[in-house]
Amino acid sequence: MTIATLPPPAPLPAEPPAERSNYLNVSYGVVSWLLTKDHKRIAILYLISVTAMFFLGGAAISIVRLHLITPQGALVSADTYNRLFTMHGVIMVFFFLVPVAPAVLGNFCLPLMIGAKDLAFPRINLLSWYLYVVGGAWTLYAMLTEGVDTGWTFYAPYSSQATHYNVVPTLIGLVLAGFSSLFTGLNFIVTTHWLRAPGLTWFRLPIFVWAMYATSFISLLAVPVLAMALILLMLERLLHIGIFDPALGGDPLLFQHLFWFYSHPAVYIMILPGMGIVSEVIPCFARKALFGYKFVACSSLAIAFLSFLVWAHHMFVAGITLYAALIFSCLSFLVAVPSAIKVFNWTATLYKGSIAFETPMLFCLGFVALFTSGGLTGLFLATLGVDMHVHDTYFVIAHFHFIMVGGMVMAYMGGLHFWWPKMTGRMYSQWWSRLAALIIFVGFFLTFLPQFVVGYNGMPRRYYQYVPEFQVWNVLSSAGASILAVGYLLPLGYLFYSLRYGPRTGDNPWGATGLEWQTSSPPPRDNFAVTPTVYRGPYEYDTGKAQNEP
Amino acid sequence: MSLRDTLFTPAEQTALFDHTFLARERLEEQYASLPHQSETAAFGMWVFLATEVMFFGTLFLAVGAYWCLDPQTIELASLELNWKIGSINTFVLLASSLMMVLAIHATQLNQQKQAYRYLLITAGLGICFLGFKAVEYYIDYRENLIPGFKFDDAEWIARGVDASRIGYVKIFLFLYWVMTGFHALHVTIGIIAVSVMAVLTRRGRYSREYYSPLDVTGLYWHFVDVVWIFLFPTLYLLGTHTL
Amino acid sequence: MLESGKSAWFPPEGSTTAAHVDLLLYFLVAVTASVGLLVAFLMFYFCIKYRRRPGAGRPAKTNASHALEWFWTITPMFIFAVMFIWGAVVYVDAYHAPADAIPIYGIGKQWMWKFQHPEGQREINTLHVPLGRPVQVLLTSEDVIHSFFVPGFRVHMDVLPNRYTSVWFQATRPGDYHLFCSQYCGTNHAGMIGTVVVMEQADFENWLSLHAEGSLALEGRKVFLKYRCISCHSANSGARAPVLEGLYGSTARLNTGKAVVADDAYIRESILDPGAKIAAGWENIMPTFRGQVSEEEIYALIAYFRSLKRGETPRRVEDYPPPTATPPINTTAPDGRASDGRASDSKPSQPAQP
Amino acid sequence: MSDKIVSTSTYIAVLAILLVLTVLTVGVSFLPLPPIGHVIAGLTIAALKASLVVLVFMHAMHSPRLTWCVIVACIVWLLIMFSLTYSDYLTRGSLPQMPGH
Repeated sequence: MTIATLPPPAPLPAEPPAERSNYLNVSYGVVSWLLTKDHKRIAILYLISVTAMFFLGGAAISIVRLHLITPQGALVSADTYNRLFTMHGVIMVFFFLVPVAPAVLGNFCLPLMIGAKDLAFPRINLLSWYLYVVGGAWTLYAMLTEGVDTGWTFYAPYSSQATHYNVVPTLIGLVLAGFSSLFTGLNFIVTTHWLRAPGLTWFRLPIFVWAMYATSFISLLAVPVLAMALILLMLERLLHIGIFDPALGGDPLLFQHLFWFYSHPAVYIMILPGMGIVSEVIPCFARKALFGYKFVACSSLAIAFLSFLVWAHHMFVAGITLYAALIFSCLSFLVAVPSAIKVFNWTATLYKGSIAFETPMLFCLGFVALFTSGGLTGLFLATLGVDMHVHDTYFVIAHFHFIMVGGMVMAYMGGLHFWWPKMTGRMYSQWWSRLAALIIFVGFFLTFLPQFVVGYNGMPRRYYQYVPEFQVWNVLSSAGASILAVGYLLPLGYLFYSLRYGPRTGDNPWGATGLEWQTSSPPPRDNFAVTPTVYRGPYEYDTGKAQNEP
Repeated sequence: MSLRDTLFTPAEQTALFDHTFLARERLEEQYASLPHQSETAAFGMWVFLATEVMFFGTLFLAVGAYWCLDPQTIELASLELNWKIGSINTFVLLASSLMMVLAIHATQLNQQKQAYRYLLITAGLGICFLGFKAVEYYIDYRENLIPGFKFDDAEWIARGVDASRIGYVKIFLFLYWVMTGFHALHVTIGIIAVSVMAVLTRRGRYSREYYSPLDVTGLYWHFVDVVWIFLFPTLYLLGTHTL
Repeated sequence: MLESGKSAWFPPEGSTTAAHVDLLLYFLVAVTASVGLLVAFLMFYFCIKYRRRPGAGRPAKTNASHALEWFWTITPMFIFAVMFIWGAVVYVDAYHAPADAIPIYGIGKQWMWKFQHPEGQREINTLHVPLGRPVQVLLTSEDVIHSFFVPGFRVHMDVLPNRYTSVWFQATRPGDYHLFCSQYCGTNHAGMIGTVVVMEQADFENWLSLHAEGSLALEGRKVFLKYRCISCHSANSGARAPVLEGLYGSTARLNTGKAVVADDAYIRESILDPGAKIAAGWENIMPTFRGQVSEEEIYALIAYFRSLKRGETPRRVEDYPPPTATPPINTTAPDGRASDGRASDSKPSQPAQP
Repeated sequence: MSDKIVSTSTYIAVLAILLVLTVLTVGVSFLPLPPIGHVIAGLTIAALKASLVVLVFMHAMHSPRLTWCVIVACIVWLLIMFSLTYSDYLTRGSLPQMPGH
């Protein structure tokens, strides 16, 4: 059996495409979209709203980076600066990174990957989009009128004392968005358990499904804690009863405990789907089965579990006791083990493969490089002796941007480019998209590598002005950020262009073996004409047989 | 011609009702059979309740943290809560749980009329709970137990609380209001759900073959009971040994 | 940093802790860089070597190796164990100040740093410390959470309201070092910066004497008289409260039967929250001084108790300080327990009823 | 949802036990135990009552293993949250903040 250069033999559309019924043309009109319970349409709704949020958050940080070109601050006042970085953090974390992969790619692909007609609770799925939109609108209103300057971490007592800011409306928005991700998680867990196609055993599930399952698990158990912490903070602000404010008898560390009980696992809500995407893309373009499938699958669950045991490594110098610090440092190292397992397995998957460098693959290789760098620098932060120096400096900023932006956004772009033909039935420009991948990769390194140096030199985060000797690094970082901005704007152009002018693809342009590729592109409203039966694991690229081929 | 046909053209009907939120089929297309759908719904409810456990668990954690920091003051504050009404309410909720489970039992035996009656009693006991709760809240109001609204530091100093520790009293009472408030909210939602189930049961919607919504409502109602079972000793019984 | 010969790559190594942290950093960089480069090299090599060639067949399946999987699951754990232990050693070392550390009293507030030396010198946004001697900075905040961060010393500690935290360091190189607030504290967070000036011992002594203001302990003595603490905590045998001579650093027995070390946090709590820990044998009759006494006054009181030796409690009738005398400054940890055998406490109370 | 039908008398017996346990928990709370004793007693009885409700009224006893997984998971997660948070609270004040200690 041979394969030629990509794209592999794609059957030219024999029939006029308009006659083929798919989820996009089954009904028309705004109402049919806004009331839909089709997971694919809800995914598209999310795609639009999440993209809008991404560019809003990006706009805020562009101003911040521009401002930091000179030590005194070039553009805005201190107050505006504080509102801008808060806006960036809140939007990017709660309205982009947390929902992006589950709500867009997970929503679209998960039922297709397990051979289901829809999620278990489609109405709840629609509800969670509305919660997202209302929460987002509410937060944006709060941000754009009076603004919030607490940072996305909302540390008490500052957040309960800062007088003239829209803290409460922002918190309401976040609680709503939290419930949105909670309901998505609930749907995914139930769907994965109950709606798998016949023959699709747990160890035949694609890693992306495992990752979604682990992600949902975290959402379900962590979001309620955050919601309650934020509600208590809100009540403290409104009623002036100190649950966290020491001036009123409260303990500010309780807020930090509750906040990080959610927000550390939330880091894995953000990155686990990325790991899932990469585990789909690399085997497909290397034409190899994923190396160590079971280890990769189980490490997803291990990450989900261990991520709950490490939250106080955000608090090593916050005034927790020595005992607590030692316990949490020790546990923090443990969570690095399953991540390391994944990286080694992805690398081993490439061995003796037949590697093609299509755009999704470029993004995913970029992901592995950036995620590895981010993960390794995470070890510095788990090490007590180093964390006590670099805590709350740009070193931390650089570290988590390597994970979340370098890692997650790269993986998301990889996933979006991988499944774009599936979602739209059209192919984007290979030349432009490869260029975008390259620009993002280079821009990213240029933006965030200098921040490690300036962080170890001692530049604290959230500074609107800084001492002159940090300038060279900040200028480099800002230069990188402008390249990065170009990289993020490019896909907006060519993907839009492809919607209308891109060539139609076949059902399976990449020759992938997963179930989602075995139906037409774009998929019909019911996903599969006949519920498929699964005979094999997800990555049998040596034979090229799809999961539903006997 | 139905109302639907008079109002909308066929194309509009497709857009509005096919595959949308408004579509109404008993067996949704993604399920193989009604039992499959029922099992999934019950499991979904269990998972949802797990998130509720974490939601309330956070509040218990907060009470525990402040108890660790100052047990004596928390005990004094707890003593002012009305443990008698709390106990009565425990009985009421436990009894309502029995009624709920009997309603499901009757439905399993295809005795819809019985089930309807049990559901009404369940909802009635729920309302009874809220009634007692209202009385208790009123007494709390009279006794100045609402920090930030109606609260008197001097009374607490007279009760032997150090002036500098009144913050802990306020925090405990604040958590009391938040916890019982959220619980009462859950009871209210439960009462509405049980009432809807009662009406639907009376219309003969549920039988031995299919009673998934009733089952799911039952799970929710019992969970509200479980939360109260933990709330009761945590809030009301911390200080009674000093009496 | 500010000192000459600065490098844009690396912060100056200005304290004993800095040397430890940097050594640990080099180790971490070496380990992570070798792993990172290995992965990067392998990926790059595989990508080149196994790139898809026209007409190539489907690659054969590589059988996963369980031995390999377990190898790269277990090996990192050993490496991590080394990192954890080494990091913990450095951290624990930075946690415990040496016994002879000079106490400095620091307060963070939006958006400035205030420091007081035991000899009474007050500074704002600048801190002078001697070379080669351990210095412990006791920290509290008057409003929100701040963080005391001196990159040149690699020390970092959050500054919390209503609580004491502390850092210590021993400077190894004279010069000026940045002091940053690194916990976001509001509009002018970035303006909450200062300088730590490390001076040779002789220069430091000189500086101290040039800025002498009367010692902090003397200040504390005034506070002690101003709030009439003396009316209960007197040296008279019929006092209603424990004598505070030799209290600091001693082990105080409580009426709950527990014993606590009378450290800074204990003294502060006993002033603001007298009912929290009551010395064994005494009644809880002391009113709280919360809202009356400022954080700076509490610091002065602590410094005073630190220096208060046996037989030095002022007489009850004395209500103003003597004009010139300066109690000796005691910068080492005070010895001994409460002189009269009763576990001492800072709260006035009736003599225990038998 | 379980197909297993439990008899009415079981339900009524369970309610009776629950009521007795409620009386018991109130009674115990008046005993002169140390504060921690009351917390332990109160929570133990509450856990007993809650398990009765979950097992019998919520039919967990006859539910699939999956339901058990959910129950166990949420207990484990509560334990994680409580034990690790209290690893900070319960060790507070155990190390003096003075030089040399």
